[in-house]
Order: sequence, then structure tokens, then C-alpha cells
Amino acid sequence: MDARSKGEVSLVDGAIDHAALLASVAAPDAGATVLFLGTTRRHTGDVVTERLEYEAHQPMAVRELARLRNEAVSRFSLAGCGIVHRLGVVGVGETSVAVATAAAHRREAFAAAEWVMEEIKRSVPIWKCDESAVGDRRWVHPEAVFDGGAAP
Amino acid sequence: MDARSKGEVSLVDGAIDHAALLASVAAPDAGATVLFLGTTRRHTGDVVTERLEYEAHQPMAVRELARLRNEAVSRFSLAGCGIVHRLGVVGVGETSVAVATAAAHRREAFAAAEWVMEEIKRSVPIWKCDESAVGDRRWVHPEAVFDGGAAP
Amino acid sequence: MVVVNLFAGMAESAGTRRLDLEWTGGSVADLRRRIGDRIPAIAELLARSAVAVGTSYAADTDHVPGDADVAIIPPVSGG
Amino acid sequence: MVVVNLFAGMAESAGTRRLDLEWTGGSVADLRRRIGDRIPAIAELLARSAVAVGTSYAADTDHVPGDADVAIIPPVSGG
Repeated sequence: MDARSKGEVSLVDGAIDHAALLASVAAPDAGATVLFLGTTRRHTGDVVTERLEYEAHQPMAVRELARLRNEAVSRFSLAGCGIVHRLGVVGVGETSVAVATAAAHRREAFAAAEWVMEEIKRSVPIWKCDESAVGDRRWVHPEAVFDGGAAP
Repeated sequence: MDARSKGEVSLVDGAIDHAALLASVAAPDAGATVLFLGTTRRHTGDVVTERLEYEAHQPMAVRELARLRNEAVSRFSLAGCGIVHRLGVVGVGETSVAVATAAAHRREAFAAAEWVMEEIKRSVPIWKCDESAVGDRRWVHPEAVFDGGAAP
Repeated sequence: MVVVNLFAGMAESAGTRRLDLEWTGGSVADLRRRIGDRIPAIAELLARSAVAVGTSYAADTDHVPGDADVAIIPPVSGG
Repeated sequence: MVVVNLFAGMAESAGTRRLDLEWTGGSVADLRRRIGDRIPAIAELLARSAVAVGTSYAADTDHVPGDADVAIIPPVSGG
């Protein structure tokens, strides 16, 4: 981890403290800070979601998140980057993932936060189970072939 | 203003309450929320900034911010959008502008926040004065010809 | 009489935030010339600025009534 | 003996989060076949999954020692 950049990665069981995450990436040479929050939404097409449940291979997920964080720092010249993913049950309107990036200029801060989110969805061993209002449970395993991009 | 979308615009004299701004755009069908914070940074090239001072044509700035907010809501199908710009003295590490966007999907939330920031810098009658550590004061009026894009 | 409101670097260069000018009506272009003649120090920045009559941006050919409240909007730098 | 850890929809389909298989060593491809034969209900998802030996992703030709701890990583859906 780049000693000059701020922020960490973590998996948490309860509500994500996004104010603390923002504070953790603050730096005097950061002119731009971006916070992304992924929240459980009620409707996806015709499907009504009641809550989501997240599960992870925790040691691999933490390591992969740290790798993404460090790659984002060097790729986008960030002053800070932090990622928090919540596990367990996440109700509608609650936050499952938070990414904060800080950079000298806004383009890098935006691009880095978007890139980290793309990569989380592509390569970090975390899964969600969609629980509908009528009680159906469905683990989500997208059909696209796992491309091994996460391999070292 | 679209009655179904959340969030407002404002000019404030003190610290920006970004947690309140985030909360103001929350919506059950928003799966993605982006918060952008523009903060005063210490170094710009070789120049060391001590603090910035912002001034606005307040009624025109509020009206222009509201126009941008509403255009962002319709252009990016946002569930919510809020903008706060601080006026007066803003020290290093303090936030001068905050934009929050909420959308069903992250691409729209990111794109809208970036677009709003571009437009704020292009068209809203707010000006900054850069005060260096050695006491120089310099109002910033970029050389590019004002293109009248803000005109109705 | 027209009231001309100045902001930021323009107010600093002019040494005032408000100019009161005798005015019986005319175009925005006419008003620009009057302001530039009165305060040459701001002529260069004025040429790069927009003009609002009331709180609406106005083109150089637009009319400025005799009792207007006008704002000069130099290039912006918020954010 | 190899310990195979299952997650998410794969654990749900298998009815367990952990399989203990007799194993004296072999390739990842061999292990995939053994798992699929043992629990046909997860064969389709297994074919779309990555395999980690310890906490490192492994290719089908990689060796899985006789005492390995293995994780099957089905397509991810975090975020």
C-alpha cells in the first residue's frame, strides 16, 4: 500500500459509516473527493426487492479489494481511496458498498470511483441473494463466463 | 422542478453539511448515489494557496443552479439531485461545493455529478479569489471567452 | 439612472461594487461603452464579461431601460 | 483429504458449505470432475466458477495437493 495515500478497505456486518470513510481519504492536496454509495433499490424491472443478503469469501475479498484500491491509487494518482462492503442482510435504501476517492482534480476522482465499482462487480468474491417481497430467494451468479481477470 | 425527484440547491455561508445533502437525495428506487466534494487544495503547480474566497451574484447563481439541477434530473433520469455552494472564505481542506446525485444505476449517477460540476464551472455566476500564503490576492476570471451558454 | 453592479475582480479593479450612471435608455453595447469610458481599468475584463439586465442575460443589441438594474458577469470560477 | 468450501448459490444448491473429499493429489480439472460427480446439482454452476487453492486462484492444469483447502468461486455479484 502506498504510504502517501490515505484510506483502507474493509468488510463490515452493520451499517456503513460513510462519513468516516470520507474523512479517512481527506488530504490537503485533494481538490476533489467522490463518494459512491450502492444502495438496495426497491424495483428492478418488475421485480420488487424486499432485502438483499451478501456473502463473501472474506480473506480473498479483502485481499482483492486491497489490490483494487492500490491499483486505483496508482492508475489515477489518487491522494486517497477507501472501500467498504457490507455483508449480511441489507434492506431497501440501505448501503451495501461505499467507495471514496480523493484526487487533485475531479476527473481522476470520478474515474477512479467508477473504475473501482466496475472491478468490484467483476472480480471480488462477494455474492448477493435477492429476496423478494413474496419470499423468493435467488442468489445472483451472472451468466457471463468468469474470466479469471481476478487471478494474480 | 420535477415533483418526483428529490433534492434542492442552495448557497451557504458556513461549512457544507454533506451528510444532510446526501440524505436529501435518498430515494427507495435509487440504487446508486454519488457525492462530489470540491475542496480547497494547498498546491496548484508551484502556487501555495492559503485560502479561497467565493463571491456570487446570489439570485442569478441560485436560479442557474436550480436550472442545472433540473436539467440533470431530466437528462440523466435522476431520482434526486442536490447542489450546495459555499460563499465567503474557504480554508485549505474545506469544501466549497457539494453535488449529490441519486439514480437507479451508477452510470447515470456518476455522469450526472460530473456534468453538474462541469456546468457549475462554466456557467454559474460565482467567482473565487485565490489568497496565497504570502498574502497575494487574485480573483480568477478564466481567459476563455464567456460563451453566453448560460443565457436563457 | 441605471445601476450597474460589479463583482469579484471587476469590483476590485473598479474600487466599487456599484456604479450609478445617468441613463435615458439605450442598447447593452451603448452601456458597455459608457462603463468602459467611465472606468478604463475594467475595460479589458468588461469585454470578456456578460451583461444581465435585472437577473436575465442580455445580448449587446438588447435594450436597457432608463431605470434598469444591471449586473456585469465576468468569467466565472466557482466550483 | 481435500476440503472444498462452497458459497452463495452453490452452497444452497449443494445443501452444504463444505465438502470433504478423499484426495491424494491431482489437477484442478480432476477435482472439478470429482466435485461434479459427487453433487450433480452444482455441475452447471461449477463449470462457470473459478477455483482457488488456499486463497489463490488456480488454473485447471494446476496441482491440488492432497491436504488442500479449496474454494469454489461462482460468478460474483457484489457491489
